[in-house]
Amino acid sequence: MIIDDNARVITNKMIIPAHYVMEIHSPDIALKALPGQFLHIKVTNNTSPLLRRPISIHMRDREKGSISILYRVVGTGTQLLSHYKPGDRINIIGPLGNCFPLAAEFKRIAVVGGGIGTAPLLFLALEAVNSGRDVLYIEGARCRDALLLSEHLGNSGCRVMVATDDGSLGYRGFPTELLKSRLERESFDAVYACGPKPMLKGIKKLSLEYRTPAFISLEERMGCGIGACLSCVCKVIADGGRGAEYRKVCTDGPVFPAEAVMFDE
Amino acid sequence: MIIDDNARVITNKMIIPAHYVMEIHSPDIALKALPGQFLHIKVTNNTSPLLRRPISIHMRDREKGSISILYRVVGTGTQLLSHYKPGDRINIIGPLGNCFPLAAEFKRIAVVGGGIGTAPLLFLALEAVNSGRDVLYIEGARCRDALLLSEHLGNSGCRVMVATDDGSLGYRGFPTELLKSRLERESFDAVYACGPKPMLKGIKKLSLEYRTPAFISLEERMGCGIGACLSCVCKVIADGGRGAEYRKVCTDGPVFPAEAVMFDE
Amino acid sequence: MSDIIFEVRIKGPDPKRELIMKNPVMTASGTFGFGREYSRLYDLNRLGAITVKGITIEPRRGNPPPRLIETPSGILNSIGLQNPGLEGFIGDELPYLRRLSTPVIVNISGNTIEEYAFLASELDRVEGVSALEVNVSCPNVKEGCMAFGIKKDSLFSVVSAVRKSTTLPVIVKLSPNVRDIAEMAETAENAGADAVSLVNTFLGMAIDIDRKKPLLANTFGGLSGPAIKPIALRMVWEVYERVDIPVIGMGGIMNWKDAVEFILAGAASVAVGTANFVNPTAPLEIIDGIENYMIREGINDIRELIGLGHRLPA
Amino acid sequence: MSDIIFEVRIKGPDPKRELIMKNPVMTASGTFGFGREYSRLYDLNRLGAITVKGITIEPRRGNPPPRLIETPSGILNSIGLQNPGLEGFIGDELPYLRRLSTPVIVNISGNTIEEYAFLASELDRVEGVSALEVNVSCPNVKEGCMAFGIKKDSLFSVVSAVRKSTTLPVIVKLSPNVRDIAEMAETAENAGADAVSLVNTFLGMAIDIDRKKPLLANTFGGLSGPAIKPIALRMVWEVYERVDIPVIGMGGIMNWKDAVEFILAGAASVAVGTANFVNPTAPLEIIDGIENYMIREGINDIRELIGLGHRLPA
Ligand SMILES: Cc1cc2nc3c(=O)[nH]c(=O)nc-3n(C[C@H](O)[C@H](O)[C@H](O)COP(=O)(O)OP(=O)(O)OC[C@H]3O[C@@H](n4cnc5c(N)ncnc54)[C@H](O)[C@@H]3O)c2cc1C
Ligand SMILES: Cc1cc2nc3c(=O)[nH]c(=O)nc-3n(C[C@H](O)[C@H](O)[C@H](O)COP(=O)(O)OP(=O)(O)OC[C@H]3O[C@@H](n4cnc5c(N)ncnc54)[C@H](O)[C@@H]3O)c2cc1C
Ligand SMILES: Cc1cc2nc3c(=O)[nH]c(=O)nc-3n(C[C@H](O)[C@H](O)[C@H](O)COP(=O)(O)O)c2cc1C
Ligand SMILES: Cc1cc2nc3c(=O)[nH]c(=O)nc-3n(C[C@H](O)[C@H](O)[C@H](O)COP(=O)(O)O)c2cc1C
Ligand code: FES
Ligand code: FES
Repeated sequence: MIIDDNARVITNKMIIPAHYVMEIHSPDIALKALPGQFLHIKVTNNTSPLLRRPISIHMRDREKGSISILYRVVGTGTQLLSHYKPGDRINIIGPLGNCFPLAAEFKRIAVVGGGIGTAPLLFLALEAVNSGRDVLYIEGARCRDALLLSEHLGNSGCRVMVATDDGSLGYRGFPTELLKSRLERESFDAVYACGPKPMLKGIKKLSLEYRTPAFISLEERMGCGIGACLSCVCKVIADGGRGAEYRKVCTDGPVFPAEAVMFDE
Repeated sequence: MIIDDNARVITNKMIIPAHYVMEIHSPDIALKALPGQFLHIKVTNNTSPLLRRPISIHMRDREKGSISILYRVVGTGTQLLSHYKPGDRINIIGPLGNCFPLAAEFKRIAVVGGGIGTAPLLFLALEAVNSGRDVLYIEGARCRDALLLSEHLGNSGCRVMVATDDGSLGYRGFPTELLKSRLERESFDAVYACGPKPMLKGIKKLSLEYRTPAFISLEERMGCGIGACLSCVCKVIADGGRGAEYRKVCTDGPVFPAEAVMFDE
Repeated sequence: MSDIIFEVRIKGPDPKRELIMKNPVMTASGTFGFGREYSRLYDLNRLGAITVKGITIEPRRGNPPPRLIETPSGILNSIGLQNPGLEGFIGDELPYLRRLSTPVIVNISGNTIEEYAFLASELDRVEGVSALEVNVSCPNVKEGCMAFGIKKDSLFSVVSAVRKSTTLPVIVKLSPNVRDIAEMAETAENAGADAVSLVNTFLGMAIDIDRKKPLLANTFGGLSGPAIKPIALRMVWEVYERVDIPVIGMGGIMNWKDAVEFILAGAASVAVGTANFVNPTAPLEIIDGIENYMIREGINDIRELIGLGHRLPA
Repeated sequence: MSDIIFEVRIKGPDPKRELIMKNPVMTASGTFGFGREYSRLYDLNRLGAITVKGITIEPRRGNPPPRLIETPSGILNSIGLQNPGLEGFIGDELPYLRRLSTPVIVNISGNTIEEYAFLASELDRVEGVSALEVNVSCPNVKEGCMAFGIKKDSLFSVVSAVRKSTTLPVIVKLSPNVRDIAEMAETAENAGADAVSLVNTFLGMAIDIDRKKPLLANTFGGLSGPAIKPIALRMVWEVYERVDIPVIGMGGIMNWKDAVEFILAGAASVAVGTANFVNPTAPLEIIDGIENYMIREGINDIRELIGLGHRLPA
């Protein structure tokens, strides 16, 4: 079942400029949620903006019966989201989509988040650590002040590395470059990533180059969010590599094996 | 000139259920406003609801550079209005429309407000009292708890009378009936009224019956609010009573001589 | 349930194959997949009917993404009839749908008149199909489809061909991208349609001012949602005045009030489309809302409400 | 002001009577009165052109109220061409407009072809009139107007008649209530139009579910505002591909980004309509916004931008 919940906002706080974390009381969704899944959120009761907004589940707290989202204000919808106050009701549908596959044999994993793409990865990293895996968490950001997660991960048991475009903290350059340098030194059973398209392309390349399975979370404009409208497709390899077909990001994804995804130029 | 102001909200408080008073800092409009004029208010930055909302000027404070509105939440627009907080910016255009004519020879006047129609009349009554006129203020409401103004007028120097549909305070019945009983006992140089259509019809009847000029403030759905779109027309008598024509509530009104207004059945 | 008569019927040539809906609310093709998706949210047996995604003979891959753009109070889509094809539908989707008590309407599209006729005759005897909706109004495919629905002669040919190929009730889905939709409805009626449904989407577009190119990969898309409601409602009003067959109204219906407007304008049944994306339980809320409205207004039979807007004195 | 070439010209048969706009932004007929109203808010000399409310030979009273209904991201109006008539316009409104440096476009409507021709010939020599916009697309009057604009032959006749009656630039305002607006634009061009403007409003309606009757006293109204933008933009795109005369684009333009979309689609000039009600200084913000966009994009001449969306590789 998908849960359609008029849920209560617990907190909604800016963590760095334009980036917010909202905690929402929704016990049923908290119970069922898996890392990589998302919510489809109604941001207004008016007809503009009309559609819901898909936002990943960033954290969940089963005891408290809550889930959190981490979002960046980029347009009207996320702007409206940032106006919610504790106690307000917000209509959410979820948990939606597939999840990052944490197969039993994936014991040493790398998790790579670029910018706001790091949102769904905290949940994943913590689940992985809690299930006894060795987790390298790489976060990439424009600069030191744009980093989103590193602190939270500090005493989580993950190894944390940071890449900033301007070198203001950690490695100077893209998180994919940092991952590449790790792949030269250590081997991983799987890589998980979410972030801007060029980064995900880079991950796909590394996955093929180092023969390491990689799972990437995609974004596409969504209508229904539940697989009914066929709006949100991405192109994947079909027929054993000879053909291509469109798969739905909302239900076949948002997580896809990197090697299957066809990035058009 | 019409002022287009991104004004600051000073306060926005519920006075009785569903009824709010908002005070707005807008020195230029405060300076120019006349009783009976209105503001055209942008209630959202989204495209739905698309149009501005016309709301009368309820009070002004020239020293403070502020104007107040008194409004009832009846739909999406007024709902959005009620969400504004002190310090928020609100875009208003005004002052718009004509005004209640306080001709020098109108020394004894009656002011009649029904329901939310009482909103523009406080400003009028206070101006009239301050200019040395004798003012009888009749407020009509469903019941005692729905009365909006009576207290404010208490020590204003107006004579205040109240009519409630259920008799829970003052006269039991419509404010027009109360006015009629006053017209039997005393004479007025002019009557001013705002309220539901049936009440305004009643005022027109009394105006003709007692040969007392009456000025009524009308409402119509508005587009531009400044006379350009011809959306907001009402039917008035033309050609010395032989014809009819449409006049704009926003610029030819909102205040019309009661005798000129043609109320269609 | 109250004593309200809420049932709506669409008669076809075969009295035994009437389309019987327990209430006047159905889903609009392409916005409800093959039903299964929404069954994860509520019991589909509550719906009056389910219209499934448009089917073609062969599977179709659809248009490249992006396929969806949000516009003020609306959306533009250019899905391009992605579907599993007739066999895929019958094999993979229909078995589930067949288990529901809700009748299933299959929306069909073709590139040629023969394709429409073939689909109709193939589906004619398939168990679990209660009616056909002839989509001659999809604006998102290069050939066929809308091209048939915007000209009288081709519309007549398609509908006649389908009519000859099935005894199922035939609903013709009209395009709003015409000058006189009532004339098109009349043409469909004359060609043997048992009902008309309207409107499909309006052809529209959006441009990316940074890339200076259309936002949709397919350039154009179909506009749906509340933005189009005033036009769709007017078209239902006009069609109701010109045809005697039932009218299925749609276009921007978000809630029961919108639905009642369409029924007053002449719709015997309403379809919920884009609203499913915004509020997945919209169809249920609309069913309840219409019923409560009828109770409040003292109207016992939905048939009294249909087109009532035309009958009351001014 | 930067070095940007922002001027837009519409050539008529008489080289001395070209319509020269200092920038590509004008106001849409019926949404800007006779200009004077908005002069209380800003300096009208900043506008590229002012198109005044539709004029008929005789004064018209217009339709009974209510004349305006808000719809999702749009409005329905049924003003019904209330106007002071030709003489009233020339006597009471034009003297004020004449004092502006901004050119004035007079929007004309008639019940017969002769009326259009008469208005055109009367206005031909009136000082202060820079161009005529032939309104064959107003949906709010019983006779004439839109009836002329939705059929090719009558459109051709009206435009030819107007063409013969004036050497002013003639702009033909097209109705979107047609199947193929590009064909109508072509017809107007063949009949001698110097430019086409589109779109006028879409015929729509709304129903009061309590009274069970249409909300507008006139039953139908014209839909405008952001709701229609995707359709209007598509129509401008299509027309641009079919005619060689300038296209004036409008329909839901609320801000400079919308305006740039229309220019990329092929509009040589844009008209601001409903947006005036929402944000009276919208036209000025749009002028500045387009200019800043051109600077940012390194485009020096507005003519490079017109229709650019068609020319870039995919
Ligand atoms: C499965 C999924 C999970 C997501 N998780 C998160 C998350 O955890 N945190 C977060 O901040 N964001 C997330 N996003 C992105 C988020 O949905 C968008 O940022 C949001 O919908 C933008 O809404 P808006 O109204 O603020 O911006 P809009 O005004 O709608 O758009 C702003 C800009 O973003 C572009 N855009 C909007 N939506 C999309 C889209 N779906 N795909 C591509 N471009 C788009 C628009 O074209 C525009 O340029 C996720 C998206 C998906 C599909
Ligand atoms: C000159 C003028 C002065 C006004 N002054 C005040 C005031 O001081 N205080 C106050 O509370 N209200 C005032 N009003 C009324 C106020 O403008 C409306 O209540 C408001 O616009 C409703 O907006 P909404 O979005 O909340 O409701 P909507 O959802 O737009 O409408 C709610 C209901 O009211 C009806 N309605 C909305 N607007 C109008 C209208 N203009 N005329 C007739 N029916 C309408 C709708 O049809 C609907 O039934 C005034 C109106 C005018 C024209
Ligand atoms: C994403 C999407 C896909 C659609 N696919 C189809 C289709 O396959 N066949 C069809 O006849 N109509 C299709 N439609 C049109 C709808 O059935 C409906 O006619 C239209 O959306 C108007 O209704 P609405 O405004 O309630 O959505 C589609 C609409 C949308 C939004
Ligand atoms: C209230 C109103 C009155 C209008 N009157 C006229 C008119 O007299 N002549 C005309 O050609 N168009 C008229 N129009 C149409 C507009 O000029 C314009 O074509 C249409 O509104 C679409 O643009 P918009 O969405 O920016 O408003 C009118 C529109 C509105 C909203
Ligand atoms: S958003 Fe509807 S299918 Fe994915
Ligand atoms: S609201 Fe536009 S003329 Fe009155």
